[in-house]
Amino acid sequence: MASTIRVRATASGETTEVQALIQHPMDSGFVKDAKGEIIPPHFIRELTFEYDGKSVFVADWGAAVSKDPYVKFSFKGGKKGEDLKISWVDNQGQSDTTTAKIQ
Amino acid sequence: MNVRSAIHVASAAVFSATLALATLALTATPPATAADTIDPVADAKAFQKYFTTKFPKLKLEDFVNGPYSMDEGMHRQWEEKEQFPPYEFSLDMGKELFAKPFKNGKSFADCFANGGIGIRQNYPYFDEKEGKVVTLELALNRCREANGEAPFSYVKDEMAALTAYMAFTSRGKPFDIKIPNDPRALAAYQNGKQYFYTRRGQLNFSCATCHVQSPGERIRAEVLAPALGLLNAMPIYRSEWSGMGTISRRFTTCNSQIRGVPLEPQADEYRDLEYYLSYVSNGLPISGPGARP
Amino acid sequence: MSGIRTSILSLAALLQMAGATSVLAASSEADFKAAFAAAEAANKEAGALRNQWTVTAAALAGAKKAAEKGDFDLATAQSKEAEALAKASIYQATSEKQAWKALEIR
Amino acid sequence: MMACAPLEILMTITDNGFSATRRLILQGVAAVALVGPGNLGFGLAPAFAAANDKYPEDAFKAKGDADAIKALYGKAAEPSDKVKLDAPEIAENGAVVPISVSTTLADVTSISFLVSENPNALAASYRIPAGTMPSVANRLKMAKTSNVIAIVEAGGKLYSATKEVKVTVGGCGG
Repeated sequence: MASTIRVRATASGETTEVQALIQHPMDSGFVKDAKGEIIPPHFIRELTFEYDGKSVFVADWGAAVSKDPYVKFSFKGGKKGEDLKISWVDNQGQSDTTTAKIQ
Repeated sequence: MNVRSAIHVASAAVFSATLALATLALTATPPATAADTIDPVADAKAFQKYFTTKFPKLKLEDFVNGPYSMDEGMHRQWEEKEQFPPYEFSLDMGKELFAKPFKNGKSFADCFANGGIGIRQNYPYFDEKEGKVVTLELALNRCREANGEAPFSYVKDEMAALTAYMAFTSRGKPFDIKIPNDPRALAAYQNGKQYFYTRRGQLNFSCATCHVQSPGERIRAEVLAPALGLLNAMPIYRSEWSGMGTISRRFTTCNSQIRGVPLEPQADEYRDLEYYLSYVSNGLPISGPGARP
Repeated sequence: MSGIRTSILSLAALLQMAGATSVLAASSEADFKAAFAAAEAANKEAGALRNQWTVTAAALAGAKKAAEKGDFDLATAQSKEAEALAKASIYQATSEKQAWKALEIR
Repeated sequence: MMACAPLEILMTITDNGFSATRRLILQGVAAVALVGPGNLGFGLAPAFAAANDKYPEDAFKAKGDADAIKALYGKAAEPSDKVKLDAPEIAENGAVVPISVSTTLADVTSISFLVSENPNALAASYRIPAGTMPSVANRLKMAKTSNVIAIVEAGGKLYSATKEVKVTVGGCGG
């Protein structure tokens, strides 16, 4: 199965812009399903971006982040062809990680 | 309405002046004759003219962006979403599903012209053997059944993913819906047009009430899309559904919103409605899959 | 245009009439059964015209639930309302057979 | 947020939920990098600095925005026009509201977004190591019309920008 993480990292000049879209329901715990039962909270708590072994961005998320969450940031450094490691953990202990090449 | 149809009649070069005068007299009463002669070409021209006059600043292809061409604030939110659109996952799933062979070794590519790539703009078409309109969603499920596979739900993820992928391969190609020289095709077109303009549900709305009379206006948070180009972006990822939606899903939910009981997906009325709506948007580019509020 | 106005007026009158009848004397199970059958028949006819309303189905369901609880006043009233809604949806379908042309872009 | 056909939106909670295979890679999630040297010089208030490695549990549980900011940073923020908050005037839909912030302030170590009227005000908090630009874009959920507050922690002080975003359901009543 493809990774749940889609990343676009593009280096321009000495900064690298990173966009990520993650496949995750991000259930807030406030919504009921068709049978009227509450859907338990199920959302990504922490999303980490690492470049050259160093963390360049860490997201602490709550239940109010949209489904299939998206985030965009940029950091100094990062060269074409280098690796950017992305991993997340959610409140049910699930996680995923992927490595993307900087374009 | 009477003024507009009079102008329409006058601009029809073919009619002689006397005939124009005669129909002018008729326009006071409900124009029974004009509506009975089914003339899709004239309809499409009048349909597109109505919207380009109502929104002079928009180029023809802008209409395929629905509400986002109607409101600057919405347009900015759309641009942000399009940077990394939420339908990305459905598109990938559709590509995978489309290539996955059936148990008998065949795959969707064997059911469609050109392997199913870049053909979405020709759907729906009128099948002269069956004497009915065949939509893309119907053709996909028929392909599955012909190869011994269970059909997909018309309103759920797999069908949305498949149609998303096929639409994606046709992006930019103009709608090219044909009406063959067959009275049944003309009747299907007319039936779709009638459905589009017929008021239904306790709210007593027709599709035209919202998408012809008041595109650009708001119903609470939503801005109404113009009917021209209404299906070009299908299937759509709607924030409201936080999920993908096929044409079948959109038709059935629109019905229930105005408190009309929806027909079953791919009912003849819906197939004819899609035929009419696609035909009058001929020439406008396919932009699916789309993101919508 | 005048055709439209009369159709809307008669639609409203129809609904008015339904409201009045529900105030009558207490209803028995037999009254409920008759009213419910009439409502279902009308809704079936609307179905044949491919033009049922979701609120009709809701009223029918409400009537059935009230009957199960033995509250035949409510059940009969809701059945009558369902019948009126079904009749209105039939009226809508028949009148729209011609009325749709008024909105058509030509 | 009840959509036009309430049952319809709830039906969309597909049963397969999140079906990707779950690669349980339990790594040290805690970021190994030390917080940028610039920050150390300010006599860090260890318990509260958002730049530490712990997930701000109680901040996300706090109800109001003031409590959440206190739990997260331990100090109040002052509005500053150097914090540029970009959010729509009328959200096209409460489920996906594009919100972003950027700032010209220096030594930014943390950026957070709060939606005052949400059940829990804190929506997202980002740790910005040295060398990362002080600008973030994301998509948040909003229960109803509310103030959206962006907080930037720069040089140990808190700056904020606030904007009201109108949110209502779409459709015609269902």
